[in-house]
Amino acid sequence: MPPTEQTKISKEVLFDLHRRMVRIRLLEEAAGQLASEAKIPGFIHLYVGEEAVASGGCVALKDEDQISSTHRGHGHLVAKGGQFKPMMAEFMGKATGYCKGKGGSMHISDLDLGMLGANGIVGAGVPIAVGAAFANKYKNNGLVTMAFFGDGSTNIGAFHEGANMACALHLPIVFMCENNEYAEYTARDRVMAITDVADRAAAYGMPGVIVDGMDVVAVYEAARVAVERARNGEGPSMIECKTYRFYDHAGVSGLGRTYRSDEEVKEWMERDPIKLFEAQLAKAKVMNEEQAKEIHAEIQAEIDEAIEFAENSPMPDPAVDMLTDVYTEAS
Amino acid sequence: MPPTEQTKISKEVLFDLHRRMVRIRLLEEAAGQLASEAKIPGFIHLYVGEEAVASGGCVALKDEDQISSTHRGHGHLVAKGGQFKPMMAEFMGKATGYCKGKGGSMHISDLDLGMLGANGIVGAGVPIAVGAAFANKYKNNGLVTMAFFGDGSTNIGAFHEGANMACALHLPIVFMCENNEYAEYTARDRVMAITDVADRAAAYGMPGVIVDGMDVVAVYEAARVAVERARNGEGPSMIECKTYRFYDHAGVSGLGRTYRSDEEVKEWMERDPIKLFEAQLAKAKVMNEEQAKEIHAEIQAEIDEAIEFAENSPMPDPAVDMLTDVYTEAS
Amino acid sequence: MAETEERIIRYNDAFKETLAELLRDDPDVFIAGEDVGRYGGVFQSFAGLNAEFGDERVVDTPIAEQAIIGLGIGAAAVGLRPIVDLMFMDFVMVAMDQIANQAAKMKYMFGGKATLPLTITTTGGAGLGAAAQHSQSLEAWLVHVPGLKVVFPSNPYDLKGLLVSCVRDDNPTIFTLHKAMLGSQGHVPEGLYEIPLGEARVVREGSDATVVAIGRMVSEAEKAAAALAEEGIEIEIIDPRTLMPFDIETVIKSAKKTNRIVIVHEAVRHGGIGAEIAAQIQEEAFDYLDAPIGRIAAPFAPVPFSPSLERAYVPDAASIIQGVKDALHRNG
Amino acid sequence: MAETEERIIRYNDAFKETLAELLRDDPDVFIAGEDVGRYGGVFQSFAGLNAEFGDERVVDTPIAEQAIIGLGIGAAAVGLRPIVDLMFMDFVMVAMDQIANQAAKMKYMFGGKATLPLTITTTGGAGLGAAAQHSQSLEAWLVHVPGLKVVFPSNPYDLKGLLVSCVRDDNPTIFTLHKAMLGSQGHVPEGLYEIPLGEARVVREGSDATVVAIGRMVSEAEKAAAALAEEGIEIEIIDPRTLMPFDIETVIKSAKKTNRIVIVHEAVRHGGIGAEIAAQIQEEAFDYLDAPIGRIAAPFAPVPFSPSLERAYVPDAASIIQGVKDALHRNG
Ligand SMILES: Cc1ncc(C[n+]2csc(CCOP(=O)(O)OP(=O)(O)O)c2C)c(N)n1
Ligand SMILES: Cc1ncc(C[n+]2csc(CCOP(=O)(O)OP(=O)(O)O)c2C)c(N)n1
Ligand SMILES: [Mg+2]
Ligand SMILES: [Mg+2]
Repeated sequence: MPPTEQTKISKEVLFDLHRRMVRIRLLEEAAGQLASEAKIPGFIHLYVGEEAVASGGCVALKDEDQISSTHRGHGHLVAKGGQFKPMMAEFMGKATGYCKGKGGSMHISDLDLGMLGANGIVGAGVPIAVGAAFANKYKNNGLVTMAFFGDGSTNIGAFHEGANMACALHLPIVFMCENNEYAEYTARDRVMAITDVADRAAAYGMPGVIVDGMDVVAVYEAARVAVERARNGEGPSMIECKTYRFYDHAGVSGLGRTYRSDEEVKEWMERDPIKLFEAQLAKAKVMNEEQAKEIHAEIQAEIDEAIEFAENSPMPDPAVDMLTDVYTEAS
Repeated sequence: MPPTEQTKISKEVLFDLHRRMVRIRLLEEAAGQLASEAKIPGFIHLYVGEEAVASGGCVALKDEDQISSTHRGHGHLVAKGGQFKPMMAEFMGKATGYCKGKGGSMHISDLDLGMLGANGIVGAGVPIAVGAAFANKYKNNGLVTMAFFGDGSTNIGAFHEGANMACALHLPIVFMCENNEYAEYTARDRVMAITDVADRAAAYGMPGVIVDGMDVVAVYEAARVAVERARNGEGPSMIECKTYRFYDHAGVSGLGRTYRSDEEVKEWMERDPIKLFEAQLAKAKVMNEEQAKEIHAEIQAEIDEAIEFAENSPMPDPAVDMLTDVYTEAS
Repeated sequence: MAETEERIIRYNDAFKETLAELLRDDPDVFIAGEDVGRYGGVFQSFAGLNAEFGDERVVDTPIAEQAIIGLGIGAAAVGLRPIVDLMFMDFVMVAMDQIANQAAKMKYMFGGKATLPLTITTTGGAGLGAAAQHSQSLEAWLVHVPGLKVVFPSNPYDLKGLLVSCVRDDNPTIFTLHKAMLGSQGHVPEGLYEIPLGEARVVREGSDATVVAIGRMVSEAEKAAAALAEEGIEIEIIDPRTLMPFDIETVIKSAKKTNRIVIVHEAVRHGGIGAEIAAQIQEEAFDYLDAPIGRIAAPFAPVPFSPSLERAYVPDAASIIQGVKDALHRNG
Repeated sequence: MAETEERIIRYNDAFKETLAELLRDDPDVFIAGEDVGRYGGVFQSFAGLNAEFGDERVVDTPIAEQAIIGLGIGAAAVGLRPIVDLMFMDFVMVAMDQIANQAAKMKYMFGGKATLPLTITTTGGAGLGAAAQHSQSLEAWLVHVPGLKVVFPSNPYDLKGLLVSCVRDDNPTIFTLHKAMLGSQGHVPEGLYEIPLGEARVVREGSDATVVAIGRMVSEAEKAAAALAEEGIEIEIIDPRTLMPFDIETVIKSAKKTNRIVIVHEAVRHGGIGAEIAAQIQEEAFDYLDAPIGRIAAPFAPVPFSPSLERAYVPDAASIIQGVKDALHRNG
């Protein structure tokens, strides 16, 4: 965040970037904790470490714009305005969750927020995002779609088909790659012969840029350019954010794993996007440590409330809920 | 074919390139004729106009190397050594065909020749070629696999997955694109935002070159380099051959269609790869018109014989053949 | 339907006309698929639509079936009413995830919030010498997927009414044309009308046995019925028209009347939709059955190319007649 | 099997051990899939194999299921004996074309010339709160595809013998582990042994009713049998083990003995494999049935995430007991 650029960004936006990151972080830490206590069933893929990507990306969007997501979708939903109570309830499989407990962490969504769903199938969100972008162009409503996806997902067919189709049809879409260097437990360099996912953009005829995914302002700036391009009818672009997940692929273990070294993890943790940004904000006298702490505390209180809400919420009732929502009934 | 390069190629190879092209052309013309007389049932996708690609590619291979093919597979099989009799019989659905009449034009194959099958599913041959290349590396047998595919197929997921996997695993494979500017009845520029398929190579981390697909020597030279690279353990490469199909996507109509102009077709026909090559050979005093004619006549005689063979062959017998070849029985 | 004048048109033209009328009727409807735009589709089933409605509403796509379905899902999720085309039903395989993991499940996974008025059109069936990868009938897979509706019209009139219902339905529907029926003809009124999804049609009444026939097999069953009638055997023919939801009531009613059932479809018998229908009939009408429920369908092999094999592979009037006689000659 | 000492190991370990023994036994065998190499698989089902056999024989692949299956097909077609892994059975959807249009049909389309000794391993079933896209049982799709063999072991002993048979078979086979059974235990001899594909196992003899149970449902059926036995009801349990080829003879024999059949599987009932089994039973043993063939299976909905829903969704001993009682209380 060089000062020249910083001056271009309003204080409001800086606070917004910060708040969204912290909201993600604290929710994820809480979710991880609950999962390790077996209060959240199933698989849970935490976004901790990658907050700058979802936040930088979503702050560049309007509320009415859409995003698509992945198996690691909590961060995207929070960044797009997701509320803690129905999220936490959904994680726990409660009837008050965003998906009435039917989807869980891996399918969390809120279409009203333009969040087209977390997705259990790697790459599958991309063509769906392309469809939303098509609709925006069709309706000429000036909206933009942002597809979030991981480095590993760029090796699967759905990603490729979606990216090419978006470019062929010149759609208002931004491809936002979270390159965290791993797909589950396999390092990127063992499953692709290129280093930068952004190099794939040229194969579709769109610009591709690389940004420091731990620098929320860098992400935001790149996203703003790409979103504007899309909104102006100039077509798709791709942004590759170099980032890292602090926890394991699923669950909360982070250190002591065989597929990546503790040194590597610790190095990346040094570049914690929230700490980095808070230091920058303090240095720029936009937000001091005190203020930051207050924001954390306020958000934490909201999360605590959400946990209580979720814990006190009922489970769905099989006799009532099993067979609803399979089809939309004729009205 | 500038003279300097030409001198590097033996007369034997030049004759081989020529012969394979003529074999394809005459077989295809005959097949088209028979199809329009309804003597060949089903769909038929002719290779006429693109002979330089299969021929240039396959002459660069050893007999034991493998190729994968497409829905437009006759040319590939002929170039890999396919025999006219079982091909013609297969086109007609006869029991003496390469596939006993069970596959037809769209699935024609001869695994003994390393021809891994024509394929009715666009892009599906690519991952299969990758598998053969994997086996060659695994066995360390020095063999190379060449995957033929169309421009349109590079928009589908299977192509992408196969290309990336081949590069990630550093396999001995050559990706041979037949860019004939159309996928069925839709022009390339309406379904992809790039002009050159070769630009996709970089997305996987392999070299990509463009050659004049109507110049069989150019194709051969590029293929030789790529095949050598693969054989030396230097990994995959992609060759994009700019070519054109003289007939329609399927069947034999060529001119008077709405999706491409007659002018365009005629311009490309001016660059008929066989005529071009024969003129070059004549100019270089390698083969005169007389000799060329003889070769054509000799091949035509072989084809006429094959037609007779096919016409006199029996149809498969449902009572006997319907349920065989579904499974390999334990021996 | 109280039409006075018969307006006879081709099955394929009924499809095209219905699409045109739907596009005129609702600005949220668009069509996307390979070659469906400027060229009008490989079977010319979309001919003229692009000229009338433009590249924006009748959209040529890359060869990318996953993205084609995804295009439909995403557009439907945000309020459009897409019709997306898979040129051949066999290509559901390359798009199966988008169809069965995404489109079908989105509403349920999202706790009901998603509404997906998505219609997938395709062409199924054998008979054109198109071999193993361009001739399949894969409806059995689709009806096993909660969240999808599956439709297979057997004549131009039903085609129109069912297609209108699919496009107006707020769920993902898969609408299969039979490629060997494109030239068949029948009465089709002008203008839009709906045939409810999930209502079978009793094609012919009869008392000796019931034939449940799907898609193109309905016309083969009619041929069989005519031949059997000459021998004094009167079969009842039921065309389910919609395979999901399936109108089992109409079938059960008939089963209770005739007591002998034969199901005929083009797909491979093993694991085909006939198995589900048979299983349900014996559950609901166990005491009424005088013979095992027969299933006439393709043998356990891929669709062969050779005309001699393909002819024997696909069920026809003769195999239906045989099936009915087997059911009749069995003591109850 | 005349083992004197019981060697009790986990289902998941039986899998790993069998793979190791197969890799040692045949240099043409290799394994490829996502995370199966250095990490040992997401369920650690491949743990240690990469260390012993190297990156060449236990291969990590990109996330690219189409290419993973294609890798297997191409390698098998030119003489290797690949084992390729689809981490979750739900992912057959992204690879369906390679599985069902390519691997399954290649031999037939090529007139018999191709031989494809390809084994696809995967994990199916619900019970882990893995929701709609990571919990499915899709065997009904696979048995509808001529050219494939489909195997679903219900215990560690069978797992080993069947896996060996799959890998040694010259056809494409799909071998499904149940992810909720990975920790279950049983007797498994050391060393390679084969259980023929297509032979059912009579798990328990009984005279009152027959329960055909698939995969994890076998153990639920055993629980049900114990409870029913206390009420004086003796059920016969049949575990088909292989779903294609399917040992219908053993089932028919039992049907003729007990006259009442209940089929239980985890997949959605509608269009599930139970339909095919039921259809065949009524064809072959029509006169022996004293009650409709019952089917206990999942309701017509995607697999729900919430534990409360998932528990009710998956059949269990209680629902099997209910199914048996329904069959018994019915007059023949
Ligand atoms: C089609 C498919 N294949 C495999 C998986 C299993 N899987 C879930 S997440 C994942 C890794 C994804 O890597 P990446 O796209 O880089 O995202 P990240 O987890 O790093 O955020 C895999 C292989 C899946 N869910 N879907
Ligand atoms: C998955 C799939 N989608 C669509 C088709 C129909 N189809 C057959 S050939 C073809 C065009 C292929 O174009 P290209 O790859 O450029 O090859 P060309 O025909 O030009 O040689 C299409 C769309 C198919 N066979 N498979
Ligand atoms: Mg990653
Ligand atoms: Mg082309």
